[in-house]
Amino acid sequence: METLHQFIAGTGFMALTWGNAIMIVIGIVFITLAIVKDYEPLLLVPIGFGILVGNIPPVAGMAISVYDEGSVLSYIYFGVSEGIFPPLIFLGIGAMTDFSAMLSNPKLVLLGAAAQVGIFLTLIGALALGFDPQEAGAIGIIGGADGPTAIFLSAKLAPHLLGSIAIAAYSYMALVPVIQPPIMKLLTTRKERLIRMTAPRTVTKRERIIFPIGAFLICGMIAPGSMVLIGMLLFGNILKESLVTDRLANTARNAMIDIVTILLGISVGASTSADHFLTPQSILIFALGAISFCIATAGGILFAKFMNLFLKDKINPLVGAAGVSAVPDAARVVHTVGQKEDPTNFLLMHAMAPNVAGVIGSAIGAGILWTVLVK
Amino acid sequence: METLHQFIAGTGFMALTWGNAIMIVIGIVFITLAIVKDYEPLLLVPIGFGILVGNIPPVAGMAISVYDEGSVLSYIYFGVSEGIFPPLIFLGIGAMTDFSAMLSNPKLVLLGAAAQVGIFLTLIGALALGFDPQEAGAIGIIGGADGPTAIFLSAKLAPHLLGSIAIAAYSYMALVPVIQPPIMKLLTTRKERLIRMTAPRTVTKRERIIFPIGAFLICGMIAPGSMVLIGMLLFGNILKESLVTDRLANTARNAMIDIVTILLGISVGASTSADHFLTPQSILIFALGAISFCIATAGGILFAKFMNLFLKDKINPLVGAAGVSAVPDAARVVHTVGQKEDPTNFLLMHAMAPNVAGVIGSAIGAGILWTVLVK
Amino acid sequence: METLHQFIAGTGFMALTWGNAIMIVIGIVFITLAIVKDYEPLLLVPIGFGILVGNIPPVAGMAISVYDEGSVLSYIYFGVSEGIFPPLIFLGIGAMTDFSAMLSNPKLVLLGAAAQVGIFLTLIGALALGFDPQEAGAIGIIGGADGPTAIFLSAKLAPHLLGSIAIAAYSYMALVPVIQPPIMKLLTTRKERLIRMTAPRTVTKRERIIFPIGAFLICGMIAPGSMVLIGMLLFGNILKESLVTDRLANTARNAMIDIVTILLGISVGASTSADHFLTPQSILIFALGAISFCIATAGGILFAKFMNLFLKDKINPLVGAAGVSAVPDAARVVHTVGQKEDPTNFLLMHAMAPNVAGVIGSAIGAGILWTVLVK
Amino acid sequence: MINLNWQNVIDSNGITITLIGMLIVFSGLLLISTFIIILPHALAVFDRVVAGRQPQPVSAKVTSNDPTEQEIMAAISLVVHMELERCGGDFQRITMKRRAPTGTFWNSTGTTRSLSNRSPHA
Amino acid sequence: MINLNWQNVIDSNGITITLIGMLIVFSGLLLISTFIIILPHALAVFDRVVAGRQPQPVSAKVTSNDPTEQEIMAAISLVVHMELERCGGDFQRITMKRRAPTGTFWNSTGTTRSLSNRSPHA
Amino acid sequence: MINLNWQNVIDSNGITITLIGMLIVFSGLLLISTFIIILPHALAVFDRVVAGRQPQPVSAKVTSNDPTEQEIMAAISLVVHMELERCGGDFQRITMKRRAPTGTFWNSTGTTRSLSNRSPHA
Ligand code: NA
Ligand code: NA
Ligand code: NA
Repeated sequence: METLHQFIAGTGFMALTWGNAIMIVIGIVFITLAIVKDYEPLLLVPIGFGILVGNIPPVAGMAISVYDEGSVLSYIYFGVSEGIFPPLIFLGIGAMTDFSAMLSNPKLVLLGAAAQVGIFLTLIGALALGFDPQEAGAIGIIGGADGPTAIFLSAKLAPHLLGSIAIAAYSYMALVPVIQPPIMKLLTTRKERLIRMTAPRTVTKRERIIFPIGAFLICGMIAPGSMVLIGMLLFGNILKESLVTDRLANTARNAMIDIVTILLGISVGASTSADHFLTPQSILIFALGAISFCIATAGGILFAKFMNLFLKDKINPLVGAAGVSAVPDAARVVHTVGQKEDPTNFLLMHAMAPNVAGVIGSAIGAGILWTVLVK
Repeated sequence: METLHQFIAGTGFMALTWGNAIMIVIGIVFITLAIVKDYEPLLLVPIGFGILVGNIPPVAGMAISVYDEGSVLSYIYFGVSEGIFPPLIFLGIGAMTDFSAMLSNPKLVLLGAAAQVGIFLTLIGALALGFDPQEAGAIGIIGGADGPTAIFLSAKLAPHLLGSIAIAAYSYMALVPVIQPPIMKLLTTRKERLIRMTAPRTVTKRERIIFPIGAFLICGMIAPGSMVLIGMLLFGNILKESLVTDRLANTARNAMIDIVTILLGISVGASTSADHFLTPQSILIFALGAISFCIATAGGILFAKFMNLFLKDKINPLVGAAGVSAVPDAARVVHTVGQKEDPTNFLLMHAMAPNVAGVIGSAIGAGILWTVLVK
Repeated sequence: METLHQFIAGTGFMALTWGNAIMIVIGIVFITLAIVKDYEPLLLVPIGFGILVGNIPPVAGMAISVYDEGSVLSYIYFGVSEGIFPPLIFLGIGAMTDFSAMLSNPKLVLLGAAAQVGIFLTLIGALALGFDPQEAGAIGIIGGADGPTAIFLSAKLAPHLLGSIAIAAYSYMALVPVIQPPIMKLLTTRKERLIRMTAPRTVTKRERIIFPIGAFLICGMIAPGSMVLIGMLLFGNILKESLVTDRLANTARNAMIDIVTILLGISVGASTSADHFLTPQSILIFALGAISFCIATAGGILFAKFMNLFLKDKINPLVGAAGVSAVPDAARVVHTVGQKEDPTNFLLMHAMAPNVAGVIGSAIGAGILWTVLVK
Repeated sequence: MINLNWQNVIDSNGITITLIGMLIVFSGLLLISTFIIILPHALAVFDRVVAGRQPQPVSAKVTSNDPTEQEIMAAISLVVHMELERCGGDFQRITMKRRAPTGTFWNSTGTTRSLSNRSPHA
Repeated sequence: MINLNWQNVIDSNGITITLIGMLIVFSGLLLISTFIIILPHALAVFDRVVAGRQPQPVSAKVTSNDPTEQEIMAAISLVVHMELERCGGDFQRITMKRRAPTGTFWNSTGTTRSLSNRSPHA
Repeated sequence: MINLNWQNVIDSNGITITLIGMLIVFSGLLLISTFIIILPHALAVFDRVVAGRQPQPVSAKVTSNDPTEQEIMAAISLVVHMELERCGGDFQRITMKRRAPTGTFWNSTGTTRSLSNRSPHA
C-alpha cells in the first residue's frame, strides 16, 4: 500500500500547478509559432519543448530538473549557466558569416554602434524599476538583440534571471518582422525610404582574411570583457576565410553549432519551471525587453539621419534599423520595407553591414557591462 | 636497476590474470560476432574493443582505467555513470524514428505494454535470488530490451552492476533473431501465424507533429521518472517531424548519436575489468536476462491472443513479439517468421507499431522503478 | 568618475606588456605561415589565433584566461590539461589511417622504432640542462614528432610546460619539409638514394581487421602507459576496417576530430600568455626540440643503413627518415627527396610504413616515460 | 544450488511493484493509444471550426479529390528521398514547405556570402 | 502602480555607465571602421613595396585587365556553390588555391588508403 | 653560457631510462613486426583447417583465379571512392559486403520512414 501511495505521490497529476499549466501552454505556443509562422524555429522548437520538460511537476527526491544537482539536465544546463555554449555558437556563426558587406561599407559600421543605445537606456530603465545593477545590466543586454550574448552576460551577472532574459531575447528576435516596421515608418519620410545607395566597392580575399585578426585585437584591447564572444566569432570567421581550414569551418558551422543549439535550447527551456519563471520580475523583463528593441531600432534610424547631415552620398535611414543585430532578420526587414516603397531598390546588401556590426557592437556592450558590474 | 625493476613491474605480462585473459577472449568474440555475423556491430565493436582496453592489467599508481580518478577513460565513463549518454542517444533515435506505424495502429500500442511484463517478473526473480531491491530493479530492466534505458536505470539504481547489465542487454538484443523465433512458434498455431492484417490508415503530417507533444505530456505526468528518456526521444522526434528544424534533426541522428555511441561503447566495455565483471552476480544477471527476454516475448504474443478474443479484425499474434523493443530487429524477426508461413504476408509495418511502443513502454517501466526504488 | 577609472583600468592598452606584443606578433606569424606557406594550417591557424586570445592583457577580477577558474576557456582547456583531447584525436586519426603499407612491409616497422632515439637522447640533454626528470621526459617527447602524444605526456608529467612543448612540437612538425632534407642528404650517398625497393605484397581485408586487435594487445601488455593513446588509435582503425561500423568511423574522422582539433588548438594557443611562455625555459625547450628532430631523423636513416648490412633486398635509407612520425609530411619529404635523384622512383608507399610505425613507436615511448616518471 | 528466497520478494514489495508497475505501463500506453485515436477526429473538428470562420478552401478540396496525383507525388518524393539517403544519409529531407536555404537564422548568415558573391566583389 | 526610482539609477552610476558604455561601443566600431578603410590602402602600399623588390608580375596585370572573365568565373563559382549548398550545405567550398584532399594532415592520412588501393594490394 | 650538468643525468637515471626505453620501443615494434609476418600464414593455416571440414569452396577459387577482374573492380571502386571523397569526404565507403542502409540498428529505424512512405499513408 505504501508503494502505491509512494507512486501516486510521484505522478504529476497531483502536483501540477496552475503555473505549470500556463507554462506548458506557452511552450506549445512557442512550438506552434515556430512551425506555423516559421519564427526562428531552430531556437523556438527546442526552447518550447524544453519548457514542457521543465514544467512537468517534479517528484521529491529524484534528480530530474536543471536545478537538481547530478541530474542529466543539470549537466547539460552547465554549458548555459557557465556561459560555455554562447561562445561556441559564436564560433559557428563566425564560420558562416561573411563580413564582406561590412568591409565594403565601413561608414555603415557606426549604425551598428548607435543601435546599442537600446542596451544602455534599458539598463537605466531597469535600475529605475528597482533592479540591482547586475540584474539591470543583464536585462539591458536584451536590447542587443543577440541571443547568445544575452545568455552569456546573464550567466555572468544575474544567473537567476537567465531563463527570463533568454526567452525574452529570443522571443523579440523572432518578432523582429512585427516590431520594427511601424517604428521604421514612423521615423522616416517616404523620400528618405526611397534613397538609393551606391554599389559598395570590391573586397579582396586578403582583406577578408586580415579583417578578423585586426578587428579582434581592437575589440580585445578596448573591451577585454568582450574577448571570449568576439574572439570566438572572429576565430570562426578566419577558419572560414583562410580557405586552408575549410574542414574545421565546415564542422564548426554544422555539427558543432547544431549540437550546441540543441543542448542550449532544451536546457534553457527546461530552466523555466513556473516557480522560477512566473514572477513579477519576468513581466517587467518582458516589458523592458520590448522597449529596448524599439529604442535600439530608433537609435539606428535616427543616427543614420544624423550622419546624412554630413554625408554627400546619403544613407537610406531604413538601413539604420538593421544595426540592432538579430542577423539576418533585421536586414531582411529593412529590405522588405524598402521594397514596399520602390521594388527596384535592393537594400539587403547595404543592411548586412550594420547588421553584422551590430553583433560586434552588442558583444562590446556586453563586455563593458561585465567589466564594470562584475562583483 | 631500480628503474628496470619499476618498468618490468609496469608491464602487463606479469600482472595478467586468468580473469583478464577470459575477458580478452570475450572481447574478441564480441568483435568477431559483430563483424562476421553482423550482430549489432555499432555497439558490439566498441564494447568488444573496450573490453580489451579494460582488461590490460593496470599499473599501480597510474590513472588509466575507468575507475581511476582523473583518467581519460574515467572522464568518458562519466557520461555513462551519470546517465548522460542514454538520453542523448534517445534524442538521436527520436530524430530517426518514424512513429507513423504506431499512429495508424493505435490498438497495437498495447502489445508494447504487455511485453514489459518481462521487466517486472525478472525483478521478482532477482529479488528471489537475493539481490537487493535497487539491484533487482536494474536487472529487471534488461527485460526492456533497450540498451540506453538499461544503462540509464543501472546508473541511477545500481552503478556497480552497470557493466554486467549493459553487456547482458546488448548481448541479448544482438541475439533477438536467435532467441525469439522458437518462442514465437511454440506459442502460436500455424493458422494464427497466417493471419493477414488490414492495411493501416493514413497518417497526416500534422498528426506526426502533434503526437510527440501529446505523448510526452502523458508519459511525463504518469511517470515523471521516465521524463528524461522519453522527453529526449520525443524531442528528437519533433525536431524531425516539424520539418523546420531539419538541420538539428540531421545532426542529432548523425554526428551527435555517433559520437555518443563511440564514447558509450568504449567506456562501457572498458568498465568490465575481470575483477569487476567476472563475479557470480554477473552469471546470475546473464541468466535472468535470458529469462526476461523470453518472458517479454511470450507476454507480447499471449496478450495479442488475448486481444483477439475481443477484436473483429484479428491481430497476427506474431506481431506481439515485437513489443519487446529491440528496434528494429524484433520487428524484422516477426516479419521473417511470418513470411516463412506465407511469403506474401508483409508484417513489418504492423510490427513496427508495438516495436516503437515497446521503447516507450520500457522507458515508462524504468521511470516507475526509478521513482519507487530510488534511495 | 570611479566607473570611468574602473573602465580605463579595464582596457588592454594600459596593461599590454612587451611580452604580450611579441606573442601577438608570433601568433600572427603562425597564422600567416599556415595560410601563405600551407604549413599544418589545421593546427597553426587555431593555435595562432589562440595566441592572440591569450595575450590580450587580462583584467583583474574577471575570469577570462585558461588559467582563471570558471572561465569559458578554462573549461575548454580542461580537455588539454587532463589529456582528454589527444586520445580523441588519435581515435579520429585511427579512423583515417590505412596500415596496409605497414602490414605489407613488416621489416620497415623497425625504422619507426629507431627514430624514437630522438625522444630519449633529448631527455638526456634536458636532464643535463638541469630540468627535473618529469620536465625532461615531457621535453623529450617533442622528438616523437607527434602533437597529440606530446600534449598527452606533458599534461601528465609537466603541465606547466605544456604550452611550450605543444607549440614546439607543432612548429617543428610544420617545419619537417625544411628540417629533414639537409640531414637526409648529409647521411646518404647518391647511390643509396637511388635504391629502388620491391613492390610490397598484397594485404587482405582480414589482416587489416585483425591487425588493430593484435597490435593493441602487444602494445598494451608491453607498455600499459601507452594504452589510452594506442588503444584509441587502433579502436578508430578497427571502426574503419571492420566495414560494419562505417558510420562511426566516418563521424570519428570528421565531426569529432574537427571539434576536438578546434577546441585543442584555440585553448593550447590561449595558454601561451607571455608571462607563462616567454621564459628562458621555453627557449631551451625550442632548442632541444630542434635537436631532437634532427636526432630522430638521423636515427631512422642510420638504422636503415645498419639493416642494409644484413638484408638482401636493400632498403632505401631515405625511408628511415619517415620513422619520426609527423604523418604524412615526413613520408612526403622522403618521396620528394627520392624523386629529386630519380623521378621514376616512388618511395611514398614504402615511407608510409615507418611513418605510421613511428606514431606507434612514439606512443610507446610516451607510455614508458609516463610509467617510469609519474610521481 | 540456487536458493529462491521468496521472503525477500515480499519484504521488498516485489509483488506490489510488479502489479502497480504493469498497471502504470498499461495506463500510459492506453492513454497514448486513446490520444492517437482521438487526434485525427479532434483535428477534423478543429478544421471545421476554422473553415466555418473562413471562406471555403476550394483548392484544398480539389487536391483531396485527386488521390492519384498525391500518390504520384509521394512516389516521386520517396525515390528522391531514397536516392539522397543512398548518398550517405546526410542530406536534408525535401520538405513540403520548402524553405530556401536562407530561411533560417544560421543558414541565412551563411548565404549572405553567396549574395555578396553575386555582386562583382568576389 | 510601477514606481520609478531615479535615485537607484544615480546610486548605481547608471548614467555614467551609459555614457561611457556608448562611448566605448562607438570607439570600438569607429576603430574597426577606420581599420577597414585603411586596410586596402595599406595592402596596396605593401604590394608596391614587395613589387619594387621583385620583377614585374605581368600576368597579374593581365588578369586584372579582364574583369569580364573574372565575373564569369564568379558567376560559375556562385552557381556551383549554391548547388553544393542545396545538397545539404555540408560540402567544402571550392577554393581558389584548391588543395588536393591530400593537402592537410588529416586528409592525407585518409587518402593514403586511396593510394594503397591504387596499388594491386586491395 | 649553457652549463651541462651530467650529474643530474646520472642522478635521474637518464642513461638507464634511455636504454630500457629504446629496448622496449624496439621490443614492441619487433613484436608487432613479427605478428604482421605471422598473421597471413596463421590465416592460411586457419583457412586450410576450416576448408578441411567443409566442402570445397569452388567459387572462391574461380574468383582468385582471375586477378584481372579483381583489379578492375579495385580500379572502379577507387575512382568511385575518390569521387565521393571529392564531394566532401563525408560519404560512406562502398563496402564489399554492402549492407542495405537498413542493415544497422540506427539506419533501420531511420529507414522505416521510407517504408511507411512507400505505403499510401504519406
Ligand atoms: Na546588437
Ligand atoms: Na521494451
Ligand atoms: Na614518432
